[in-house]
Amino acid sequence: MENKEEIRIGFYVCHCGTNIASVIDVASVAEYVSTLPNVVLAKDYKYMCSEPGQDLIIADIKEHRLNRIVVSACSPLLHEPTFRGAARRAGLNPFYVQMVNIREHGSWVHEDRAKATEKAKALARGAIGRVALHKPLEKRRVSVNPDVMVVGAGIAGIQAALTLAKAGKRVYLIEREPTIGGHMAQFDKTFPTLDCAACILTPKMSDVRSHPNITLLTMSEVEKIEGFVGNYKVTVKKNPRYVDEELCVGCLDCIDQCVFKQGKFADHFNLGLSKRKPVYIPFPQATPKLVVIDPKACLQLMTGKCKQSCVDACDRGAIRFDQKPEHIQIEVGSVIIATGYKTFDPRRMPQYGYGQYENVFTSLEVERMVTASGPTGGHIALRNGEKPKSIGLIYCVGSRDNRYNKWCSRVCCMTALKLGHLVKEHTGAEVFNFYIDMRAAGKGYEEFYHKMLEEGIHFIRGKVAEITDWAMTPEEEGHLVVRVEDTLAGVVRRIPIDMVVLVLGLEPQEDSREVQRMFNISCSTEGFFLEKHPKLAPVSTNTDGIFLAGCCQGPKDIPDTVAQAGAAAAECLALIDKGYVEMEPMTSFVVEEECSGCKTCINLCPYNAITRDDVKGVAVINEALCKGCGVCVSACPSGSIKQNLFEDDEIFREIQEVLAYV
Amino acid sequence: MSDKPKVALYWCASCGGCEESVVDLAEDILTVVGAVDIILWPVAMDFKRKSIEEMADGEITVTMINGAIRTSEQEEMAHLLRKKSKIMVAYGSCAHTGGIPSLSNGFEREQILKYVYQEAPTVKNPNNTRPQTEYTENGWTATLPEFRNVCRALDQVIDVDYYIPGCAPNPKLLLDAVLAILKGELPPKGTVLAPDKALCDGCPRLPTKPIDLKIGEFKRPWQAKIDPEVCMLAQGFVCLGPATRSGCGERCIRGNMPCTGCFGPTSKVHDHGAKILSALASVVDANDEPEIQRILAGIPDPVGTFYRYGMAKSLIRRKLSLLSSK
Amino acid sequence: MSEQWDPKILAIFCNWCTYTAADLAGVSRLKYEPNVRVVRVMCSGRIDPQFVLTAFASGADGVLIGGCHPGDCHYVEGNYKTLRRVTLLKRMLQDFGIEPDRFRLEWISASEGDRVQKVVNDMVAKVRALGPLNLPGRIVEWDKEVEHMQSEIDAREGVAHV
Amino acid sequence: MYGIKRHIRYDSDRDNNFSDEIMAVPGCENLDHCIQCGTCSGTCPLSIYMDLTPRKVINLTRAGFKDDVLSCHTIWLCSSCYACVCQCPREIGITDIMYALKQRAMREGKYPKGMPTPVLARVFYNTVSNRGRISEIRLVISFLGRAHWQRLIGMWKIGLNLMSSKRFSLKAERMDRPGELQSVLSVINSPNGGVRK
Amino acid sequence: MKYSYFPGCSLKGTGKAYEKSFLAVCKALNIEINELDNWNCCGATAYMSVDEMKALGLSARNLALAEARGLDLVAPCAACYGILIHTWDDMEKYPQRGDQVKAGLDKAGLKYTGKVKVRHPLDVLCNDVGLDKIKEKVKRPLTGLKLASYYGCRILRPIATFDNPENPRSMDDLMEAIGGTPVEYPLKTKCCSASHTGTLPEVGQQMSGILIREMEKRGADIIVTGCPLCQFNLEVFQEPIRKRFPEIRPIPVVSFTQLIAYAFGLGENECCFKNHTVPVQKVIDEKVKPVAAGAR
Repeated sequence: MENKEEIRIGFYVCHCGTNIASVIDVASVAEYVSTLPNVVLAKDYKYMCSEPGQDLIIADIKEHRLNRIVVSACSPLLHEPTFRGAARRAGLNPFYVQMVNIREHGSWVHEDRAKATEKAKALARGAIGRVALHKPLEKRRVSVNPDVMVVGAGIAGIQAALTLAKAGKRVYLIEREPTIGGHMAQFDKTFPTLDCAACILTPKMSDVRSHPNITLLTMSEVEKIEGFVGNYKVTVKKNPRYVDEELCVGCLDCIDQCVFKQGKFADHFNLGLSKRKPVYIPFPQATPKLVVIDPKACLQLMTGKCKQSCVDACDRGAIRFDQKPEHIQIEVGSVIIATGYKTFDPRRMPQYGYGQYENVFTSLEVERMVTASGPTGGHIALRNGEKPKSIGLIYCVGSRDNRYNKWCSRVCCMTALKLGHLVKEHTGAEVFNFYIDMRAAGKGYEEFYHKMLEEGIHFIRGKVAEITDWAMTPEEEGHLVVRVEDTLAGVVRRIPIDMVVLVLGLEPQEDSREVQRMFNISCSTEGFFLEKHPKLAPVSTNTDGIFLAGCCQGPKDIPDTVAQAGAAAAECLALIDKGYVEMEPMTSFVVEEECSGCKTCINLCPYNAITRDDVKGVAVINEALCKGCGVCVSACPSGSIKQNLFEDDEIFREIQEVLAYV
Repeated sequence: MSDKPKVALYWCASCGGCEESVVDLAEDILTVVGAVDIILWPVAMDFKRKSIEEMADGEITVTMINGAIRTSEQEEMAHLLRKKSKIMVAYGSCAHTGGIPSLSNGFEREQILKYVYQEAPTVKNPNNTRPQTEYTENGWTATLPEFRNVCRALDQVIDVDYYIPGCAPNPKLLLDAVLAILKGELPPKGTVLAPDKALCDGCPRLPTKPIDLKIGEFKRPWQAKIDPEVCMLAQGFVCLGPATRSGCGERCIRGNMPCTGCFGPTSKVHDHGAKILSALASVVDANDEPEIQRILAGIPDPVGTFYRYGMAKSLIRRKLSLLSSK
Repeated sequence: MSEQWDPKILAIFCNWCTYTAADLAGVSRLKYEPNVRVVRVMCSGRIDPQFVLTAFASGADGVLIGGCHPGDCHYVEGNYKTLRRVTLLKRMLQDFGIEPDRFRLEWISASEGDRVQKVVNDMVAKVRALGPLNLPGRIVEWDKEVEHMQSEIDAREGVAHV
Repeated sequence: MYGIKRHIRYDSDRDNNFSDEIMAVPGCENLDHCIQCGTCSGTCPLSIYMDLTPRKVINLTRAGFKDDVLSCHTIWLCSSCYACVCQCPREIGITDIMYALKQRAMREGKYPKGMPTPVLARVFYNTVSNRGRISEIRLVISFLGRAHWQRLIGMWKIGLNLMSSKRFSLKAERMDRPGELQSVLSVINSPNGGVRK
Repeated sequence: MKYSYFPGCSLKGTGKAYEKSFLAVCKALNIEINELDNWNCCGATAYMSVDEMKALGLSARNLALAEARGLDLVAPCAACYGILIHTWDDMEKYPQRGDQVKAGLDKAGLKYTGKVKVRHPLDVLCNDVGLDKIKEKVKRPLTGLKLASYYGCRILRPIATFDNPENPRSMDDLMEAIGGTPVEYPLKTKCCSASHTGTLPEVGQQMSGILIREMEKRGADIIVTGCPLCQFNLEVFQEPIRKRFPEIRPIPVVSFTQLIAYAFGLGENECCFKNHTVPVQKVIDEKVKPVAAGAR
């Protein structure tokens, strides 16, 4: 077909101000290209991407009946859409446009004018040869499934889910714990306003539970996701709770009746500060308010031998020892990942003696202790039950340290200030803050810091070197001793302390790598998920239709998290309201009359887009699933698969021509 | 002198298998002989070059040359016959893609002669005699063809109109070709006169090939017993079927041997070896380099395996380091 | 030609990692040798060994392939297929007498502009040391031995018909 | 008068190349990574005796206040126990920096007067260079002889103890063939400073 | 088992008890020990403070000597051990520097490629020999003897090759293996400032005093070291130290190999308990509970 029509190529080389012209002799490039076959005209112009630059192309297409355009300028990743747009406006199929990258790959990386110009000519020749073979292509429109999946039901996931639900969209909220709420549910108060975390979080939690548009899946993890923006197919694995979620009303009778008369197993929610039974509810406001049975503790589930008093206790017969993991299929158009963070393991820093000295605690443990509904009923106590007279808060534990985590965890300074205030309030103890740099950048944060100063809390600027239990002086006897340089005073100090609180840094979740792979998004070296652009696309990822919210993208406090969650929800809504997505046409297709049905390609497709038509005995590619990587094309042993815009002949030609220029 | 179309059959660097395939026409040969005058067929009948030279240009309707071009004489005859023939057909793998003889492009001319005339275990040649292109004794001069540096496919020496692939070609292809020519139903010049689909298309074992084939070990036919029912690749035997043009009637497969690629690639493929390499490597069952290398070590001689019949027509054509000395 | 010969290297880069990295090298103004001519494909998995042979047959002195790091392929696992093909192709090219340094596979992520610079300069240096491959030129050389025959025959024929 | 000193530092007190010169010494590259957290001072068992805490030494060096650091006691109090190096969150070779500063101080003769450690170092250096080995007792005696002979007397009791425990020996340890060592050292001309002639 | 052996100056001088007992223990475990021929001082910290390059050359020469033998090099003196490892590491990290040093060695006909491994006796006994083999050899278990194992600075810093620098175990394990009872205390790897006792007594003695006091507080009857300098420092200056810390009572300080030698049932010539200013045997006799006959 296209070899019948006469090929008429217009070539344009851009000066890009002086960006290109200063290194590459654009005029001579144009002159050379004008001598190549099928080239009707070759021009150079100051700014091709500018309005007049594009108009120049449009005018030429009309006047000179051009049917192919080659623009030699910057990277196609930058301006290909621009020039394709111009072609479309001139009534030419946008895919008849080919770009040559002589800026990023030319003038910016080379100094030798002659050689850079030579290279530009060679690349141009490649494009001229290639574009002659181009075929007209159309972007496909695929409708967007308006349902959204939110992975992780901490404050980020909750906020995103509620926003979407309010907008009338169906949301699948996936949480792997028995309850939603995440870390925030463990907090007592929130800085800088000191309003209680529960008071602001639990209403949102029950909204989630009651909202008709939200399908809440707890104890669940995403197992598999396939498809593409607007049309994702997800498999969710729901682990057994051993309690029928429909029948259980959270009366907790089963817990009272459990054969274990009192708690025996470390309560994770309280970081082991309290004990629970095999059948338990994570915390009073847990949502959904359902009990859960721990298969690693329950006699029945471990040994099969138990008188199952819990079963008798439940008049609704909700206990289900026979529950097996379920695999639930859901289909959504977009996904918000809000998988949160984990705290640094202080055992990695033996110099702070966590796990060695019993009165060294973590910030999270103290959060639980100060909570009225917490394991100690709001009492701050040493392990022996006594009230501490002096408390030291150590900042940056695991953060800003090349040996552990390089990054600043952003929330620790404020967390420590808050805890400092709370413990002082609860115990009246002398409170010491050991910080490296006070980072109270946030609305009302600096003021909060000042308030703490006025409350008489001590601030010592210096990273604590070690915590030991040996006494230099009599008053140190029987205390932990913090050795630190008071860097502002310039003296080394030994300070006896009853209770040391390690303010832990934030880290990516253990399994962030797997999550990254599964959703085909990018990860920074640390393991935090990578946004598409740090400033201009902060909640998007490299994979369309998958967005980020909260600490899985990097440490941040609650206000920032909530804001980001809203932004992610908005991105989904934008996608949904548009109603469709345009798919690049660079998909592959099988030439049936040439395919021998040898099956080589089928299993190579990462998206299962290739199937075999056993009637015709040929391979068939599902255009909707094909993402256009072309791996099947290069594998096809008989050359019977083609990829739009990257057909063998087009690439062969480009290679030959690019090299033909001596 | 009848007015039946004249047909010439000639052989160059070949084993004679192609001639056999003509004989294999069996009774069909009568159809052919009935329809044409075979004016040249060295293997079967006497002839003089002079008589060809005396013919008018284009007098022969169709000439089928089998065998690769290695000597000056083969080259000369090829040119001569081209001159006298309307249609030139490259017959069989050697003429089509260089065939087995062109595997010698992996060696220097000198290496070959040295081996053949001196080193081969069966050779006794105390004074290292070598054939010479000219030898004069008491006034008489005997000449021998020159042995070229490179082994070539027919179309690398003369202009070829059609190709009949195979080592040896399937007689049916020959018959169809002749009949087509007689009827004057000719496809465009340069066509390979065989189906343009790969061998798997007609392979009786295709159903036994799993769609999620992953190869964890490559075997060679002598290394294990071949299951006569199951797809060769599924058993780990290197089979070039997926990348090789069909039309042979899958004779090797039916003889329980993997395809070795004698029909050459399909029309869309530029380099037979590279393509099958790509297909086979793609299904290697490993992601880490050492393991990949271990598995691929099962293909010890990629060039010999993937270009067994086509080194002359490969994109690289010849082992290069040889020439870098030149 | 070999007077002021300078290597011609064909590079085939994947769109998402290595091509982007090359753009980054540009944006960061990292200078490197101008001998590389880049062809862009969406994924290194699209790279057909035929492309590599074609490049050599068309006069390339070296071929450089760039893809995403294993595990980071934008198309999940295209680069693993590349790795498998390249592994065998490398060996085959050696059997064809093409030096290993003329064919190279590199994993370069979008953020590694400096690696593009390093790799290109390093490869150019190595290939320069090897000297020209010049396959097209060699083929012309080889075919010299079969140039004359046609004319000889014509000549002889001519005589015969007088 | 009243021992009042000015503590202000004028820019003219700085040596602009100093920090670069120190950072050029292998092991000292990371000098400029310091975030002044004070872990080094906190970790250092001897910091309690130092006129400048190690953290200050790092910052003064970085800022180019050469005279302050070369004449301070700190660098000579460092017993190179490497505790700071192991704890530094920025992985700075503090001990190596101390060495570099000591060598520099030796070369420029800037070390604090009356500070015995440099003297011992010199004695040690010469003994080893000549004999290839040292004998602790002799070393201490000859050092004290040079630095504080009066203290020798104070140590008679220790001497006696040593004798009674048969550990007091004045035998001069030396290599069998010191020449072999000297030939090695003769070739090595230090980029990081040698003894000041 | 075979090793090259670098005694260093101290083990030939004030630390001869350490050397004798070390060699004896090796003999008992039939470990072959070959002292380097014509070795030289490791350079120690003092040399380093004057000329780092020559210091490197100094200790690199010893490594080269060992390399020629092709055996691991055992250096019982923590200071020597630390310096030798530091040198090895430096030569790896800074090749340009290494080359200069190599040139020097070359002149003396020595080769340095960096393949020699430097080992401390603690490492050898714990990891090459193994605690079980040690236990077998015990004839006189130190049952009831409370000891403070003191590692000091350089055995595990800055490069820890065989034990956890934050909370080392190797010496404690060994002492347990021979029946002793190690006491826990947080200063196991704190510096004793041996390098200052000669020059700045007030400093050195204060540091050592703190250590001794804490060890005694935790109930130690005896102090065990893996470094001749620490040993010397902690023992010989106890009298002046007590002027600062009256609460300190005299406590014997020995090298860990001496106690092993004793547990193995070796004699005074090997244990060298007499080479001490604070009597050792006395404490052992008081504290060690005699084992019931036939128990071993």
